[in-house]
Amino acid sequence: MITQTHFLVLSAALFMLGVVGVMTRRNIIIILMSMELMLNAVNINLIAFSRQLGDVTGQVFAVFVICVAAAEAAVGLGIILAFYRNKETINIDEMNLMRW
Amino acid sequence: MAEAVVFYIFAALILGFAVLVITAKSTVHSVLFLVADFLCVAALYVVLQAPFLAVIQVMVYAGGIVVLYLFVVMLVNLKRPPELHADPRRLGRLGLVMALAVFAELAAIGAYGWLKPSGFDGSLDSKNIEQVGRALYTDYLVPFEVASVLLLVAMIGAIVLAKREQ
Amino acid sequence: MTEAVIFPLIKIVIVLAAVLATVMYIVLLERKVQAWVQVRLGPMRVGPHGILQPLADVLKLFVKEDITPVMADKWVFTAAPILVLVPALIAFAVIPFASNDMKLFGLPISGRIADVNVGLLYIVSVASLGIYGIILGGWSSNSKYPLIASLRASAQLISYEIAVTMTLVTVIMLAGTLSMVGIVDAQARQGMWFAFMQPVAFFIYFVGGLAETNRAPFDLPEAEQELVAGFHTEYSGMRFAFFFLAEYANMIVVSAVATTLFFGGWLQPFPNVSWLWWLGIVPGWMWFCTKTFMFLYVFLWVRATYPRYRYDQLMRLGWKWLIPLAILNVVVTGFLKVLLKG
Amino acid sequence: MHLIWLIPLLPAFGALVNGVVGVRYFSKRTAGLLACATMAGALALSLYAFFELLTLGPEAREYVVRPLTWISALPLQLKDGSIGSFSIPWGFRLDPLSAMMILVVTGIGFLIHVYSVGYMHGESRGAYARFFAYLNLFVFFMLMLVLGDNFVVMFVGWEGVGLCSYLLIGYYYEKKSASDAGKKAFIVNRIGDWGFIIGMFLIFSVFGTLDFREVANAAGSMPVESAGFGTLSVITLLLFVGATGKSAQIPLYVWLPDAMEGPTPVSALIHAATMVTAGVYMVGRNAVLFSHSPETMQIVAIVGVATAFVAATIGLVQNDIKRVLAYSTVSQLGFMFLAMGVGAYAAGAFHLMTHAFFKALLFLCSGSVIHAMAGQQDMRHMGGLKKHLPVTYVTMLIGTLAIAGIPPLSGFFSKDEILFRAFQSNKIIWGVAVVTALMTAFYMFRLMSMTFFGTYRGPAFAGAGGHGHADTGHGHASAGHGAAATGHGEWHGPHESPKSMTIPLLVLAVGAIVAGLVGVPAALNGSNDIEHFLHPSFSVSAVGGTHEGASAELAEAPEGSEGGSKGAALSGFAHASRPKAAASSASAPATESEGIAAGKLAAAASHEAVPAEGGEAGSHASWAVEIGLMLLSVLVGITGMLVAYRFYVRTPEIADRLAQRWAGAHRVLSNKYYVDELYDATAIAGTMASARGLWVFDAKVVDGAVNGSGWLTLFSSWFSHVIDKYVVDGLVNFVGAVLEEGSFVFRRLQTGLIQNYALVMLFGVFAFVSIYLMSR
Repeated sequence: MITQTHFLVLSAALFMLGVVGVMTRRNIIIILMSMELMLNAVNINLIAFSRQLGDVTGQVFAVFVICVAAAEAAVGLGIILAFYRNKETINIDEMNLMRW
Repeated sequence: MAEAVVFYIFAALILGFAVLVITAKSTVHSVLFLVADFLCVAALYVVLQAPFLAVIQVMVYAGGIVVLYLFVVMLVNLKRPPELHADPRRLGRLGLVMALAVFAELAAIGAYGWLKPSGFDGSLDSKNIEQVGRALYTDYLVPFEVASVLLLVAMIGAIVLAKREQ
Repeated sequence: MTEAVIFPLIKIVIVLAAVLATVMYIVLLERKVQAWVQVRLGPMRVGPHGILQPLADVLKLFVKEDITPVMADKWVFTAAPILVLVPALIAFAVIPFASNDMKLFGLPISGRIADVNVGLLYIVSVASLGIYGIILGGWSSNSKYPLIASLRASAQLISYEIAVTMTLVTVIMLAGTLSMVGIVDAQARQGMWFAFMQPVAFFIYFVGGLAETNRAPFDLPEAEQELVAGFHTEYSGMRFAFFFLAEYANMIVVSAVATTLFFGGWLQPFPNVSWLWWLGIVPGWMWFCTKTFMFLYVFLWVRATYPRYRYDQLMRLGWKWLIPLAILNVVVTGFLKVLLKG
Repeated sequence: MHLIWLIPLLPAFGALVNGVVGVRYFSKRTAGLLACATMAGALALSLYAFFELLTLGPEAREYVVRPLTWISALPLQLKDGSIGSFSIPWGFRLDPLSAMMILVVTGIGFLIHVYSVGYMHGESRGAYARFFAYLNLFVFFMLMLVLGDNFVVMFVGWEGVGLCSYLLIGYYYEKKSASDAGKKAFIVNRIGDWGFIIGMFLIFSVFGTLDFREVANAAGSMPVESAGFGTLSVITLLLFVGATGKSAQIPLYVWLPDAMEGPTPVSALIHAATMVTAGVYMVGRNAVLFSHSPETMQIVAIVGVATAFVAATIGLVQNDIKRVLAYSTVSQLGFMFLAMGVGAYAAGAFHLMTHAFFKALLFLCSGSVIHAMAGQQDMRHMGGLKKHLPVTYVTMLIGTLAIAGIPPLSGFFSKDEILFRAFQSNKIIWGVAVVTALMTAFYMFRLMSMTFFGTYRGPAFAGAGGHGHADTGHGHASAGHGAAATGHGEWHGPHESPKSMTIPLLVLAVGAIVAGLVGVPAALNGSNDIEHFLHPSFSVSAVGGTHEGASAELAEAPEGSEGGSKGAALSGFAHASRPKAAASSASAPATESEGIAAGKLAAAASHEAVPAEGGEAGSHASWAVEIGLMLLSVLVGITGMLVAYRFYVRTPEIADRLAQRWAGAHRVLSNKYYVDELYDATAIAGTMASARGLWVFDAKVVDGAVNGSGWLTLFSSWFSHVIDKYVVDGLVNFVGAVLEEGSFVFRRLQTGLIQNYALVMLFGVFAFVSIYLMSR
């Protein structure tokens, strides 16, 4: 019997994998992808709840999340391109201009 | 029964692909794994009786966003491996540990059923699209419009950022 | 159990076989049509009037050596052709070939593999997946021309997908449903094929379809004069055949979708003209195939007729004409729908 | 006819384009063409509308079109305390009177535009376009004035033409005299407009509307104020003040002569043909009001004839060719007001039309002469130009004959009509008018003589006698000097003007000849067409007539219903004077009482009606009188001309001797009765004095207050400055210092590594989840 909890745990796991990716990788593109993973985890959550409550609101918000993800990807990748054009790197450890 | 089987299969696939995504050496590979992961998630949506979301997931994520990643990966043809230089002050491992710890806690919460395990009572299969559409265009009209504006702004911003100024 | 598994499997097998056979013979047909248009004969040797030519081609492709470039990314290089072919084939899952009330050996079978109520979106999304194979194929062979070609191809696909999707929106507005069957039924109910209600949409859809299948005059990704053979330059043998299959399968998908959305799928023409009753004798799937093949022929015809676009022209056409036109069409349709309703 | 609103817009368009774009970019050719084209279009439209109007029945000839509303509805309190809604449409009204006016305006305007193309040829490009822009703008406003169907729209045009006349008089704004003249015209006009505006207010507060037709109906329903001075009289008097301002009547005529500083086409179009007749038109437009206030009528008549006389006397001794014409204009306007004053509206309007023709002609001729003399305007330096400017000579002669009232030229019919009506109304006025007519003939022919006859008195020029120069070949060169009003540069002597100038002359000459024929009086077996045509404009509308007796009688007075002569009285004896009407009114003894009731005007009517008792005999008598008067006026005209010829051509010294003999009178006349000086001494000086007083008040009191407040501000600001510096800044700096010190410690956290920052967030998450877990 598959319950709500299964989905919640799954999404938690997926989310944490995303966090791990963000924490450990230095390739900023992969970091962005990890973020996408986290967003997906959130979506799974939302939809699981909407299924449980028999209410489409969760799905609506999943749509919004997807919108945000698209925007985030576009802008983030744009930034990455611009940065790469200037500094020839996508290593996040070399992107530390904002320091004292 | 069948649902359980499907769920476990896809859950395994999702997590497996996610692991591959964050561990793959070549960026292109991890992009591919990401696509696979998203497709599996879409399948999971179908299981959750949200076909519309599933299709949207495939269309927007797999068909759009990840393609964007692929493009960037190709445009960024690196002279040297990207993860060569590592900053000593970065506490990556600590981050890993913390993440695992948080997951452990969450898993504990789930496992001990402190959030009460409840089956799915609500049913919203047949008219899914109509429901979502109605919700989007009536109750959530303003957020919807805001989202569209957000996308527009993001588009313009991306163009401005990625355009090489001559 | 049987309804759930067996029949679908049977249908899948049938459809796959049909599609592959069609692809083979479309290749022949294309060569013939080209030849006729150019007042030649085309392949005549293998079999009468070159009927067996496809078999010969397949044989050749099978026995050809399968080369993998040294610097190529093996996995991706292998995966790419599959990634191209699979979406093209799975798109057929929701295309209704015939009406629901077909009888086979007394037991009723529906004329489609699956009828999901997001059918149209499903097709759009799988179509948008086809791009991966192309990009990866071009990238993984780690060679200059394929990469350029694949970038071109993906840009082209993305650009024209927008316009095509917009036209589909108008169709959805008219039909009021996303299910392919529902759309065909809607056309039956409204007594008019959407091609006549939405000529602009149909036009845009067809042009976009040409572009999405990389067909002339939009066949830039495989412009042999500019880039040796396009994104599959480095491929040979069976993998090349996959790309080849995929292109023609995509053509069939586009034609089938066009038939379903704009030309009433399996519906017979002039159901209400009394002295054309005999058209009703022909079964629905025959009508479907006829219409689809008509479109396929138009594909070939167009290729034989029009010169290739320059790349910037292609982009200008896509972004500055088709997309605005499609959006305008959506707006106008919406207005008319509201006005005419009340 | 429904397109009449387009008629004003065409010139407006021309003005807009020429004024905005043309001044910068247009070549002279383009600007001129554009202006003339718009005028031609307007003319064509007017003709079309006019003939459409003719197709209607005589009493139905009224067409109102209101394309837009200007002021939708403004609640305003009326005289009787009720609340009226003040609503003004952009209404245009085409009826016989306005039809005639638009024909005159567009027709003569068009000719003068063409003329100007040649005359202004020497201007620089921008100034050229500017000129045509002004001219078009003027025509636009003039058409608004004559087409407006209510007082406000009319007033828009009224002010607009005032503005344009100011702009055009001051066209050579480098010349001080020109700009001064412009200002003078503007200010004097404002005085008149003051009266007009007050009149409008009063009209609205009385009738609650400003629409001409409604006002007329309402007024028609009011009793004639024969007893004394009532509301209507006040209104009409105020309106008449406005008219005197615009039409240069005593006491406001002084601006017109100075207005001659403007280019000659302007003088011709604005200060002779159209704008100055606006006052006459306005009086005619409100004929019903005026008819109902005999007092005002009397004043109008007296002022008119006085102006005519005075202006004529001044005109006798002027030497500047254009000033002579200016004074003759004033005096002719006086004639028109005389006509209005004695109730002969049709005659006045008729004279307005004919005068427009021949006076425009005369001005254009004088322009041609000035042009030929390279800007020379003093007649004493002209003479003998006959052989140099044949065309100009002939046309100007025609104009002179017309104004002198020699049959069958146009001036004769109109002026004679006026004289006849004056005769019927008041013998004294008539006498003065006749004398004025005599003087008119005299000074006009004096002008002719000094200009064209006799010997050449101008400056010497290469190849004197210059037969070879009488062609248009040198048009351009000296056209430049002529327009620039400076005689320098090579000047080949007097010469005929270019075609573009002579052709309008010829056309206008033809007009001056035939224009009168529409008004051949019954006495000469002519049917006085123009009068019949114009009659509806001066009467209460036939529609209004159904509810109002007087107007009903007006409508059918010619058919001689009882009380016909009262109608006659109201509509200015238009009928009693005609045999048919006279005979009919003979059948109504009631006419006497009615007529008396109708007051002074009616007195004349009864005086007309009494001999009419004998039916045919009466008609014969009036016929005889009329013919006699005609012969007299013709005689007068010829006498004046002969005398002038004798004085200034045969034996020029006579004039000088006369001047010596009555040196005093001559001085007074040539100084224009010192009117300008009088005004300077009284009005202007007074204004200046009061202005000075106000200035002192301003400087001492107002400025004092302002400066005081200024000092106050300064002090308070100094105070707040101190607070700010030591208290506020102190706090700010303190905070800043604290932060600065703290930053030395905390900035070590800023590693610039995003993942470390993310790690902090992760700590936060960990903390929260832990709390949740512990709380179990």
